[in-house]
Amino acid sequence: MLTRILSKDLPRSRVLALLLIVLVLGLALAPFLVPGVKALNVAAKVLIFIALVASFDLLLGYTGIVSFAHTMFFGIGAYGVAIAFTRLGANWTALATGVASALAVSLLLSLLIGLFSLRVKAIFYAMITLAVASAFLTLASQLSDLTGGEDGLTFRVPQLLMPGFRLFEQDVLGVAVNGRIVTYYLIFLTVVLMFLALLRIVNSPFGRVLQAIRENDFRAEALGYRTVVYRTLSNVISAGFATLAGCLLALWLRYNGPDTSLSFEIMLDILLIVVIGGMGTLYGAILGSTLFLLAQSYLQDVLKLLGAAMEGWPLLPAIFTPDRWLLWLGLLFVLSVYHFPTGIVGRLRERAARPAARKTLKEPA
Amino acid sequence: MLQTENLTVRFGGHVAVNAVSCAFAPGTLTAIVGPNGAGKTTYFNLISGQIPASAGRVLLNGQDLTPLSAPLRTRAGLGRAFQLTNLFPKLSVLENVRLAVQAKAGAGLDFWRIWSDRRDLLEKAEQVLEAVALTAQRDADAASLPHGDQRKLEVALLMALEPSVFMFDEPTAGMSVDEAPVILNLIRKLKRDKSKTILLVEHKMDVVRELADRIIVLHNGELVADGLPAEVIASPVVQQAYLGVSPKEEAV
Amino acid sequence: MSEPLLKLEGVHTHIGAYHILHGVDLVVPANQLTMLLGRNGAGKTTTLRTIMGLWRASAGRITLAVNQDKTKRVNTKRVLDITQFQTPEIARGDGGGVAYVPENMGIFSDLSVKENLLLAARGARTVDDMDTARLEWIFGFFPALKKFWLHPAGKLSGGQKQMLAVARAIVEPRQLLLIDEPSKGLAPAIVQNMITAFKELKAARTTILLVEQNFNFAKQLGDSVAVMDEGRVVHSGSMQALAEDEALQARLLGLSLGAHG
Amino acid sequence: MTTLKDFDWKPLALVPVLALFALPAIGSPSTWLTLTVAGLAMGLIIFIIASGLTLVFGLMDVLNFGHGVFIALGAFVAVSVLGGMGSYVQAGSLWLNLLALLPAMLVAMAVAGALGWAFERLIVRPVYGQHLKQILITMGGMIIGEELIKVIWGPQQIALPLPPALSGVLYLGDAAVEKFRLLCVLVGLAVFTALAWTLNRTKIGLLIRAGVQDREMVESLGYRIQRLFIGVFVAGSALAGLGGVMWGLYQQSVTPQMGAQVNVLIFIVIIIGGLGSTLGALIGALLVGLMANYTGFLVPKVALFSNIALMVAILLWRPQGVYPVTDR
Amino acid sequence: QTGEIRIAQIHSKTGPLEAYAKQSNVGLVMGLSYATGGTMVVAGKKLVVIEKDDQGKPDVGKSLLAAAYADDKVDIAIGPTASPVALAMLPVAEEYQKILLVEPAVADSITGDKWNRYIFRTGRSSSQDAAANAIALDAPGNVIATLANDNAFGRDGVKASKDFIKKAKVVHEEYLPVGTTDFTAGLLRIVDKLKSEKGRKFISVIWSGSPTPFPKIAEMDLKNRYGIELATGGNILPAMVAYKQFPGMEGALYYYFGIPKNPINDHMVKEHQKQFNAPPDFFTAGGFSAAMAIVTALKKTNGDANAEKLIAAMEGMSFDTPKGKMTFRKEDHQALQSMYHFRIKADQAYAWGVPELVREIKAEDIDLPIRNKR
Ligand SMILES: Nc1ncnc2c1ncn2[C@@H]1O[C@H](COP(=O)(O)OP(=O)(O)OP(=O)(O)O)[C@@H](O)[C@H]1O
Ligand SMILES: Nc1ncnc2c1ncn2[C@@H]1O[C@H](COP(=O)(O)OP(=O)(O)OP(=O)(O)O)[C@@H](O)[C@H]1O
Ligand SMILES: [Mg+2]
Ligand SMILES: [Mg+2]
Repeated sequence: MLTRILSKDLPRSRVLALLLIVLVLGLALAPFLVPGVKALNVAAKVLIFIALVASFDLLLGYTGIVSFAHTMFFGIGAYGVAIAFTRLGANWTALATGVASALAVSLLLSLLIGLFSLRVKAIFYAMITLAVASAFLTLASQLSDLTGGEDGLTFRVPQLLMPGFRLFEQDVLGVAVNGRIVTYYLIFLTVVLMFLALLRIVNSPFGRVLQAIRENDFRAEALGYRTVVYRTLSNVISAGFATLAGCLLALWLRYNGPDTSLSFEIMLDILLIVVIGGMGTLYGAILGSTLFLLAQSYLQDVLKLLGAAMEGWPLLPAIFTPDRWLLWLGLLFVLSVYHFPTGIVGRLRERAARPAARKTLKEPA
Repeated sequence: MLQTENLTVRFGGHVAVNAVSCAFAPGTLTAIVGPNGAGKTTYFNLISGQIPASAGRVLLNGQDLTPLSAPLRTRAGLGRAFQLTNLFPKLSVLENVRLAVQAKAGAGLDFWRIWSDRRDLLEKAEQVLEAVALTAQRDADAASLPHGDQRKLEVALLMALEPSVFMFDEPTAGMSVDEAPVILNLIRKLKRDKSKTILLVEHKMDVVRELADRIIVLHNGELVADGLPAEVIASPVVQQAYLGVSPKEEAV
Repeated sequence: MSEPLLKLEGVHTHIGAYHILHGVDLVVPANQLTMLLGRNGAGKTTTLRTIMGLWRASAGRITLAVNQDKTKRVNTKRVLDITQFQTPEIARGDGGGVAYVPENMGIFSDLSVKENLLLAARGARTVDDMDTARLEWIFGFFPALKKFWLHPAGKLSGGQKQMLAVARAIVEPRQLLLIDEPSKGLAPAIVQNMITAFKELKAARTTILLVEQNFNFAKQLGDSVAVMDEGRVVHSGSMQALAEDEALQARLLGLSLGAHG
Repeated sequence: MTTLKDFDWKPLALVPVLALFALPAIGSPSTWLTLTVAGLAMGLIIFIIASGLTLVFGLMDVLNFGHGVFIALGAFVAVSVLGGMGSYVQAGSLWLNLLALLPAMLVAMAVAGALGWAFERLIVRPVYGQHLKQILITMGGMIIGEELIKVIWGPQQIALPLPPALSGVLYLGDAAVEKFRLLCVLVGLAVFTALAWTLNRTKIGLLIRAGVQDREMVESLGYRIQRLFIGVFVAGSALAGLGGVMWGLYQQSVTPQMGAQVNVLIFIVIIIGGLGSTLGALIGALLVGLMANYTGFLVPKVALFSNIALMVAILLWRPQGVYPVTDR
Repeated sequence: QTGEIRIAQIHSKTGPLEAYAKQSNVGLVMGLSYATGGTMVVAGKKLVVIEKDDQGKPDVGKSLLAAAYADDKVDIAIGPTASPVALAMLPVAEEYQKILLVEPAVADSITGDKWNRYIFRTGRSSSQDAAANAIALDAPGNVIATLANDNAFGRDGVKASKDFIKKAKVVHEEYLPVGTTDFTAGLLRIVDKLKSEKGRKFISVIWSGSPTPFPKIAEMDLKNRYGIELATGGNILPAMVAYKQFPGMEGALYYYFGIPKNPINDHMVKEHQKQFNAPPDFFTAGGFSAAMAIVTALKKTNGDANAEKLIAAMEGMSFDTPKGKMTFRKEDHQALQSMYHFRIKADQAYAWGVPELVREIKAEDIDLPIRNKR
């Protein structure tokens, strides 16, 4: 049963399975395990990034397409919800309208980009998407009547999801179940469903073709697969999921602006998470997102402690100051590419597979 | 019945295939021979749609395939094995073949079932591996196979596609003498199925002599001879241009 | 005349976790043509790559006798242990160096035929510096290269690429040639040309180690022969002896099966 | 060698064609002249900062998103060097000013080159041939570099005023051209000539292209490709350092983020040029410079998108850039 | 109530605005120390400052503020550096019903339509800036073209200054994107518009971010060629280096360490010089003022940090700052303050163009409209 829900794509490593169980349970119980605004915020972001990164992995890890336009779709989702709430007021119709129209825009745009430019060589495609994404970012900050420009949009959401709302009179496990927690669980459920859907897609015959295209598109064509169709579909599906993730982000933040959902920085974060987690392994999205967002959110705090400890040393305090946290994030980029060439999931799976391999290959061929 | 009419392709000023008209009937194995660079592979590329023709048409059972892209021609029944081995290097041998089987079954767009639930596809793929004697290597990455086994896998992909037209481009090149017969036997077996059209580019004349029902000769992109194996091999054009005692040899 | 130029002693090679060569012993006499035979997967390619330094030998020794003085044609030879050398050092060598024709031909498909050959000619900075007489000599065997001189090499036909790969190895004189299956994909006439070319090279005191599946080709050229199986050399001796002993051929190469070859 | 007859002049002609088309649209010839001269000069400045990337990205196929950090580094080094040569910089004499600028350029190139060496060894080497990892690891390198600049020079903007003899304008008929832009034109042409000469007259360009495709084979031919790659990478970084000096002087201020700001722009130039072509990069840079000036004057709203529109248009015309060198 | 008053400063400690945030923090710390006589104690309660980094990102700022109020239990928050961050933060103060003292984000809408009653601002607003600049430029016969960032900051600034320009004539508005590197085209458009006009001609620049148009304006030699002068507001010192090329340029600024004459400023300049061997800058004064506002308010409530009490105390409250007296206007909680009409002098002793005071534009000289919907 569980195997089928996971589309028969099991962790294939005991350690990995354990980690995943811990993380999923942790996220499911986060509001009660680690109460506090900041912790809940980190947990919600982890969830949203899991969906976002998994959708990107479909494109990058499974289909082998390097696109820098993924945040564009993320942003479309976020703006869709933000604009709808701003224009139509804080009600559920607005949410539905926002999600639906964002999806429509994303699907159309991804279809266009796919059909138009998937024929060019890989680097060129990457560069074109980079350019398109930066143009879109500019556009979003220019169209200030619609998008609020650089200031972005701050908006209200339906009462059920507002911090002031109380679901129960009494506290549950010492935590007041307010609208934020309701929102959190809404996001949790949506992300779980999205993840399982993606898992199914990559383990379907369709997903297998995507991997074949990644390996050798010319050969895939010769077998009778129309690669343009498959690539475009992969583009469209992945854009759709990214859009949904964007909707969740806006819902959570009750704010959206160009830097929040469209910036190149987020694109890099996504790339890094995919690589840390392990390309072409959706589970990597879970591990990578958690690890990365924890680092991103708590690095400054850690550095503050370290910096204080190094008081009096020459130069070191200048490096171990919270203000230089990006330095350490940069180092994380470099080291993770160094040490996890196949990502954490890849590593764990190799480790799990090695004893077995040794048994069969012991004897000289 | 596969036909090419006036099939031509130019690369810049160079005419690689020049107005080749020819018909290939089911149940025959036609060998295509000619010097290096004669246009044999290019002729295959034109038929299977890897490169667009400058002029001329490709017909299969009367249907004009010329406007179709390569994948659509494959689906129409043209199958192709490449001269330079062309596989999915990082996928397992079994998965390589399974993908071909899946393509044949037209199951590629199914994105709601789990791939391994399609037992039929898997079993079919295993049968094909069995036929080319690669079962032992089914879980190895294609890239780690020695050259000869990669050639076998190349042929296996073609077999799995079950096309009505088989195009082999030097299937046994670089294969050791005790392995080559596996492939040749497969081709022999194929020949027995009278509904299949087989095209074979091959430089080993003994193989050609034994297998071919008919030989056509390409030279500088043109069709210069067409006929029964014995006749064609004996013809002066083949003797000189192809097998020819080279001028060097005479000089020495 | 036939002291060894290249010698492999107990060479083991691992690729990743796989143990491929299990102690290869091989002697390549100077100024001769040695054939390396064996079925698919026997480890021939791996042996050549190990000699070239493209795979590292995990155990064993590879030695090369280099001609210290190129000008005087006297045998002041020095034996070098090249086991730990980097590929470029092996290729450059003192006595003219080693040239390698890989199984997959390794041509630079982006570059033109001209540029491919120019790179192979280490001494030349531009085409004008190249030895035209030698080029013409090569064109005599492989006329297609002249015809497609300015073409991108990637657009050549399969056989033409093979010609280019071999041409690249012989565009300048080298002490030792390592050639992996040069005849595959070549039309019979060109195969004959290549045989002639190798004979002429041998006459010019070039040592050649050749991997080949085409036994006919091997028979015509080889002086000595080594047969590999499962990562070891299982037989070595003179070519003539092997050519005459059909039973041995059958045992080592499975040749009795087909009349072809 | 390609003869004059084979030379593909169409992309080269784009530059004057663009300028001619702009004339009627702009109307006033003197405005047009000013814009054109400014655009061409701007193009050459862009070319200088992009030239290093032709080597690193174009030829070596390393998607170095950290290239910008060398630009910023060059500019900051120039700040320090020029700061240490007060009297030469403040003097009104052109020669003294140039005498101050020259060491600034050389030191900037040396420092950027040295950092390039470290960058190649520590960051780029493990990821040759793997674009995605290159992007990530070089971005990481860029972040580290930018933060280190902040540690050394502080996070704030630092002024880098032009030496007096180089500021101000010269008149070309009605059009006014800044003196500094003329200097940039000279430096740009010098860089172009040096690059084009080296790549056409030596085997370096060929070797790099071959090495990108098949490293093992190049080594088997007896070339120490590793050293060559380091050398070219260092040269590319040094050129970026030089570009940084010019760019900093042009803006008259430097910020740690200045490299990141031009990253996309220079990638666009290299892509338009066809990866690895020096002439292509020059044409790309000139087109970008002109286009930005013309659209900035005619329809400023569109100016932001002009680079991207230009790139897309060029790729529609020639999917591999104007002078594709490689088949990538 | 505990014996502590917790204050969070949330600002862009990293990112492009890092330098601004640094100044602001230095000013705040210095100001708190000054206002409490070095004890950091007000009415028997210890002041605890927590610094948080919004990285210039609105969403980050928003969640940090919520975390500060909820997790860190701060009573008062100060910040942020960037306007978009401030706008995203405003509703959080309302949700948690705690004070947010905005400093130094400038957008008008912070005390305009996005305002709520928990928001106070010590920093100047775009309108104050624009009004002061307009007053400096606004004379009959003057012709003005504006050059501004093509974003909310630039457009609001131009809109506000047009509201204040009564006598001069605005003939052209040029908006250029942030990140413009070549200003030739934009400036040529302005020149085209201005060159045939009569009277004193000005390009009024409202620009933030790097690169700036000033070098290009200097290079093009507009003054000699077309008689076009530059007018712009103040800026941080490194940015005023470019002003050196425009001796005689006039405009209005918010703060320059040499201008205000009062004991607090003297103290701040001396102290800053001592600690950092450099004069205080633009945003240092802002941080200092915020500190003064908070301590003054807390003294009034006798150490009670309850938001309602503070609001009651702060509305209409006057307090001393390095810029002299400021007053929180009751209607929109904007601190009304002096601005300075300056003229640039090129002084070899300074790396930057030195603004000399022409006249102090007093708070009451600026007829600042109330833009919120209270
Ligand atoms: N990159 C690799 N990874 C794993 N195994 C490899 C790799 N390359 C070769 N092998 C294995 O090493 C063995 C020897 O291969 P090698 O290519 O040397 O054989 P060969 O004698 O040249 O065969 P052929 O005649 O087919 O070219 C084979 O079993 C092959 O599967
Ligand atoms: N895409 C292309 N662009 C330019 N020339 C090409 C292209 N493809 C093939 N050619 C040229 O066309 C000619 C025919 O090549 P083709 O590969 O068909 O030869 P072939 O008969 O298969 O030879 P071989 O026996 O060597 O495989 C060759 O001279 C080749 O250089
Ligand atoms: Mg061929
Ligand atoms: Mg081999």
